[in-house]
Amino acid sequence: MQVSRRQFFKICGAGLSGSSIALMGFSPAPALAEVRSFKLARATETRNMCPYCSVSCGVLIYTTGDKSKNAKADIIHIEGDPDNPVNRGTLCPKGAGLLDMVKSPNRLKYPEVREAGSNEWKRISWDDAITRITKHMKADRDANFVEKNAAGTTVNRWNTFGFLASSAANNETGYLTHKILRGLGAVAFETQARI
Amino acid sequence: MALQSLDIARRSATTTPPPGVRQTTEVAKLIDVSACIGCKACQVACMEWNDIRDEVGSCSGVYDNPVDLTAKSWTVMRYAEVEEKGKLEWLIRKDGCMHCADPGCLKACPAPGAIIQYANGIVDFHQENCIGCGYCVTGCPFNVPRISKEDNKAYKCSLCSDRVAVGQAPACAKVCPTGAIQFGSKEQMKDYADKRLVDLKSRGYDKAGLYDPQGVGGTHVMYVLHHADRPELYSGLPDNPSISPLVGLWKGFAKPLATVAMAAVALGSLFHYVTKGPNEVSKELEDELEKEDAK
Amino acid sequence: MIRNPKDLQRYTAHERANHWVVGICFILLGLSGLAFFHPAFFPLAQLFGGGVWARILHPFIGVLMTLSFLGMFFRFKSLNTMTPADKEWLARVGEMVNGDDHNMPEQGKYNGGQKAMFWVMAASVALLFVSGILLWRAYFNFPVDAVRLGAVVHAAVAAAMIGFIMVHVYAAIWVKGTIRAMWYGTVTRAWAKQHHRGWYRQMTGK
Amino acid sequence: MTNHWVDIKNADLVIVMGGNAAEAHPCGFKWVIEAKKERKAKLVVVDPRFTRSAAVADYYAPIRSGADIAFLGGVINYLLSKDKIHHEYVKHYSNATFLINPDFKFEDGIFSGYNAEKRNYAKDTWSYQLDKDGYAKVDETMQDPNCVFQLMKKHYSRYTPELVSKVTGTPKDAFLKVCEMMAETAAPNKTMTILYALGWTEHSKGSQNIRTMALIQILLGNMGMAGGGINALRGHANVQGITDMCLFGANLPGYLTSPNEADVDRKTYLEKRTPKALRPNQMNFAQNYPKWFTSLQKAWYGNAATDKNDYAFDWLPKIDGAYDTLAIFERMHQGKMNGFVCQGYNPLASIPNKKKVGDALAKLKYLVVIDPLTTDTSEFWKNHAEFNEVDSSKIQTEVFRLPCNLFAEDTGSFTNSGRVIQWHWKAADGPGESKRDVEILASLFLKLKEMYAKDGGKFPDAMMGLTWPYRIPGKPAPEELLMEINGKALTDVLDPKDKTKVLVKAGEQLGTFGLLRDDGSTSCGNWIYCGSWSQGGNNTAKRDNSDPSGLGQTLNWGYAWPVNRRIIYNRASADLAGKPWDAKRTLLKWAGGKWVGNDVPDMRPDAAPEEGVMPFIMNPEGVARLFAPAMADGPFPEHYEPFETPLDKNPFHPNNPKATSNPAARVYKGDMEVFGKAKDFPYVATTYRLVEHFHYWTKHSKLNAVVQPEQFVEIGEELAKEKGIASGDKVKVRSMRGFIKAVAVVTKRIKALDVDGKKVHTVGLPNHWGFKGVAKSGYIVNTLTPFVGDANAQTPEFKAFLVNIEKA
Repeated sequence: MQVSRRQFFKICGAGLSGSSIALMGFSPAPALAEVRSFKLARATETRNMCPYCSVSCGVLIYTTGDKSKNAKADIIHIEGDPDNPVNRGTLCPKGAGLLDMVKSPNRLKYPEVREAGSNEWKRISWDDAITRITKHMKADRDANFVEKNAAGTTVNRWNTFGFLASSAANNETGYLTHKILRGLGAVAFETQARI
Repeated sequence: MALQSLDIARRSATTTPPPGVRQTTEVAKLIDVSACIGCKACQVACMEWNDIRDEVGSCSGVYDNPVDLTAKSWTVMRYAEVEEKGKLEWLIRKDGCMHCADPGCLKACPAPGAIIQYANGIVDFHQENCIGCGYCVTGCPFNVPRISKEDNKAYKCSLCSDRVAVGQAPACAKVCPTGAIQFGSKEQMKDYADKRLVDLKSRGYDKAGLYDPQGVGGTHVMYVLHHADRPELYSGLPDNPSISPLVGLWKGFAKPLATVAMAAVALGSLFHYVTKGPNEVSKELEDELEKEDAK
Repeated sequence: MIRNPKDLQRYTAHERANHWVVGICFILLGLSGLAFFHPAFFPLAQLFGGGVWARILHPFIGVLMTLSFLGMFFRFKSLNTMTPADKEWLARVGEMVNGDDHNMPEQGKYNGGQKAMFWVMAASVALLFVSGILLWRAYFNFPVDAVRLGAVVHAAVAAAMIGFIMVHVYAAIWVKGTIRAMWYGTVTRAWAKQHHRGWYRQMTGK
Repeated sequence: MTNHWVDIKNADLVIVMGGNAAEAHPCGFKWVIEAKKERKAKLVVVDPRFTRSAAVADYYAPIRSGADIAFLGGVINYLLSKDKIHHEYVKHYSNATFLINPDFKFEDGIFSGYNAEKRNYAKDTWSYQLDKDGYAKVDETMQDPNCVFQLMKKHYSRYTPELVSKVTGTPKDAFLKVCEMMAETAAPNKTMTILYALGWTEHSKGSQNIRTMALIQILLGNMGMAGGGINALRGHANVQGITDMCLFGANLPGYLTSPNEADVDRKTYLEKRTPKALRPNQMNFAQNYPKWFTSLQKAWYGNAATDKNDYAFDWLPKIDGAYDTLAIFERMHQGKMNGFVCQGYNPLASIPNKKKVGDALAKLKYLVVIDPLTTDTSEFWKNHAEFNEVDSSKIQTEVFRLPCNLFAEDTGSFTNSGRVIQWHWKAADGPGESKRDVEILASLFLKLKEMYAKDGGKFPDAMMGLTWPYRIPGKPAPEELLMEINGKALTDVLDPKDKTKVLVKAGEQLGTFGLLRDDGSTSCGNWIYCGSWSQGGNNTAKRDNSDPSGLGQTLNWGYAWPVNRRIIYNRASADLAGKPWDAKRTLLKWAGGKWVGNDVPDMRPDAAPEEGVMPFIMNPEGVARLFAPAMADGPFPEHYEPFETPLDKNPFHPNNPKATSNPAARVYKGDMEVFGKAKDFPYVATTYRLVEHFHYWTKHSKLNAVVQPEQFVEIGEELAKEKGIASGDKVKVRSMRGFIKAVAVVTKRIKALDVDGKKVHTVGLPNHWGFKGVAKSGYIVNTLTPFVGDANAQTPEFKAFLVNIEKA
């Protein structure tokens, strides 16, 4: 007898139900099943951009709460923005893993200082941090600022202080950084553009 | 979502048919191996969406990581360096549940409702009903389900049934940067595959083809392969998979027959007793011994 | 309870205890195993606290049964050596089943059927144990084909064994005066003389 | 990118070389796949490794790392000798016809004007012959031996397929196959796009690698075309924007250049930077330099910058030398720096020669790290066993670590590699006490200002005069900043042709940089961003992704600089008469007295074709430069060996040791000494990133750590066999500067190459790991890399250096 796989299953099924009827007694549980509930159902969606590579994929960031005052927005999921013409909702493994970067256990939460020769970090307040850093900067600038060069040309340059600027920062941050650095007379600054 | 509970095609260890009048669209995921760059975005998106994080493992001398499917890695990329006639090909295959039309896992599962096949074709594990016996593993022709060491429940790709239920694509399909993973109705996916095969054949892959193995009634995860004649090149994709005959035997005829047989023995005994009567010690013997005692 | 002091001791207390450990294990294994055997039996899992508990307990009970069965095996192994008389008995078992045991050959402590049952049980327990280990995923991880084979063997042997045990139990019920041997260890002399004349003679010297 | 991400789908041929787009930019790479699927485009990958890009390529050719110019020079020779060029394009749109100073020479690997001691060139002979009006002379027939075309032909005639194969290790047939495929795009209606990245820039001749391909694209007529162009796939999400903001000591926002000591006043400064047209009728767009610069000074110094004080010209610091990253760390290493800030930057891991960088940081008085994460740099002073063996007690640097917010916690704009500026919105607050970058910078600046106001100090004028119009001074809003960058009219801006017409009213946002003035009536923080926030509002936040042309231009999505133009040089997509080379991919055409089409014209909108205004409007000659005097190391690219070469000579110039490696590349004292030699370090090493990682950043993300957890190095099967290394073994890789240990991945994907008669093996070194993160700790790969950069851009030579390898 030629029995196809499908027929075979049917026969088996018939056998199964037949035997069950024969046994009765125990009624099978009702056929219910439900999928995991859609976790974004009422989450807040914010349009943002992946900070990794220069494809600058659009992302949708989902946060808990509806932005009401007492509901603290917590990022629960990040996926691609389907409207963005470049990534059209897709992401790469880096972008797809953004949630774990945002929520990394290695996120810094407060200012810290490591004193000269020390082997550990010490938590400090923002005020302390800013005051201590600017004291260093002012002392250095006042001591090393060059107003005129040997030829007598005004150069107004401070080159004992350097700055490496982030390429993951906003344009606005970059612009303000540049504006401040030039205002201070800094010249030894760079960004990741070359590296 | 509540209605989804009724759109079920099959339910493990359940002998009565589920409500089956509604017909929903059969969905499918198509993995176009020829467009896959092996970036693992699908792996990451899968873990992210499903709230699972596998262990930070180690490098074993290959790109594959995690090296195998686990209860927390429902999909992994498998990389095969194949060199033939001096031409190197790096065949990268996304491995995971194939969502068979005739799911071996569901067939093998003894726990009612632990494995559900939805009317749209998704085969989903319901861990709350899972008893952790691991029979699904024996039932699967693709070696996909994994039992968690933490809770002894079986896990595998759900085809993001939660996303599909609300009309979204699975996380891996949505994320795939090169479009190597497509998602839609099974019909659409077959049409899309046809188009891809024309392109691949024009590029010299005469044996390009669609992997939708009929041995398991077709699958709801299909592959476009450049070498469809040799699926084993893709890190051992089975050539003509079917549910193991052992599982077929065990879960097919045998069990109902055995059940009937056991019932027959019980009934046979009963009828033997009522027809033949008890086998009692003969009165003569008893009397005889009593007599002896009396002496 | 008061018994006839002339009754014959068929089983010692240890032997009875051993038997019932095996017996209870078997019942628990049967109930929990049937739960996984066919959907119709799945509600039996409730007797064990649900499917998960049934899955967890079943193999441990299995190990316990195997160990206690080993005890029985070594206790009774030598008594179950097949003799030509046993074979003759087995050949004529039809008469016995028909309720006509008068012409059956004389039997020692165990008749051919019981001996056959003993060896079938021993083989079944061995097979169940080995195949059960293959299936015990919580602690073992065997190649999937071995597990598949294990599952078939386990289910098939278990079903057969349940059948044999039913026969075993029925035989005990059907042959009146038998069960007490396993309750309090003694049988009447008449019972012994009728069913196990060889043993009766050996015990009584008659 | 001259083009943009989605435009890649319009290509007929995609070349991935000097990069690995599939791994570094997967979501952009989708448009390569789209081109393959929808246009039947072919993908060719040329790389030392069979990468994940190669996995989906139609053709792969191996190449020795550091031999790209040899390969591409060979392609130029092929195109010229087989006459596979786009003749009309080359003749009209490039300087092929221009006559060059007869004294220009190229001898034995060195161009005329070389100073061996200073390692640089005097470029006076690298010049056009000018006529009496100051215009460049041309020979339309291109027969003059001094015309660029003939010089170029001669220069590249040496790049025969045999020599190319000998230098690159690429089998000759593979090389010719690639030539053939590229040559097909010389047809006017065929385009090739090139996707490159750090695989070309990170060489001591990085800029010339790219230029060589630019020459090919000009010869094939692919610049300005949809599906063509030269496409740098850049690094971070906003590396383009930050580059545009020019956070370089040598530049001001919008690629203006910093004044140097020779610029004694504004006039001198501007004269040197405002070119005169080199051909009649050309737009010579850079003639507007004074408008851009003056508007910047007005944005920064406001009312304090007036014509009375030279628009505060002297307030700008004047540079006295190089201030690129390598130069900065060299200065630091010499003890010439006291303070340093790392904002979202991890130099200990990302700058060559980790030992030198660590030693340099230890010489600082104070280091400030502004970062959302715990970087390796912030703990350079801490002992992390084998991965960072230092003695904390001997390091006297005071280190501050300030927590800043990430993308998700800030609002603002990013500029993608395709120059499209896009706005993004804050989703949640950052953790703990973290703050937005601008708040941190503002608080440092305002505190300094307060200290100077109170206690006085050196030259407070520029600091005090800096405009600070932000409503909450300590928290400048991104909206305020982008408006300032865009610029506005300070007084009414009048139409120069009709002074009675007001183009923009005082106080209004400017719509385009065409409105900028050099008389102080406009302010603009970055001229190329002018138009991003016009009077109509924030154009970077536009979200209409409609694409009526089907070319993927999406002109109403975000805002591209310049002036929302998506493909630059798009005038070159049409012939002289203004008819598109390929009507199916029309970007621009001349119709009804103006340029119309699917992009913002890169041309004066009413410039009739008869006027002869050529497409390369930023060049004073109006055409593309096949001969480029601006380059530091030669007007034509020439192959030089990496500073650490597996060969003992440059096969192109075997008798001139000066021409072994780039003669114009800067090498610091002490660094030349730590270059390794092939006899001790026989294998070519190249560093790269894996698709699962983003530099040193993703090692803090568990999801990424899971999918590629542990440090490894890749070697070919042949080398593995020679060294007795099996896949999974631990190996030690040494260079002249240090060693790392990692797991070996033995692969078929890296082949030994036959180079100049010897077998050259490549060792692949993925970089990512370090001693901070949730991924497995590993060695910083830049322990191994040499401290030398490209002659033009000073990008370090990370891609080709020498190592040895052994079982650990």
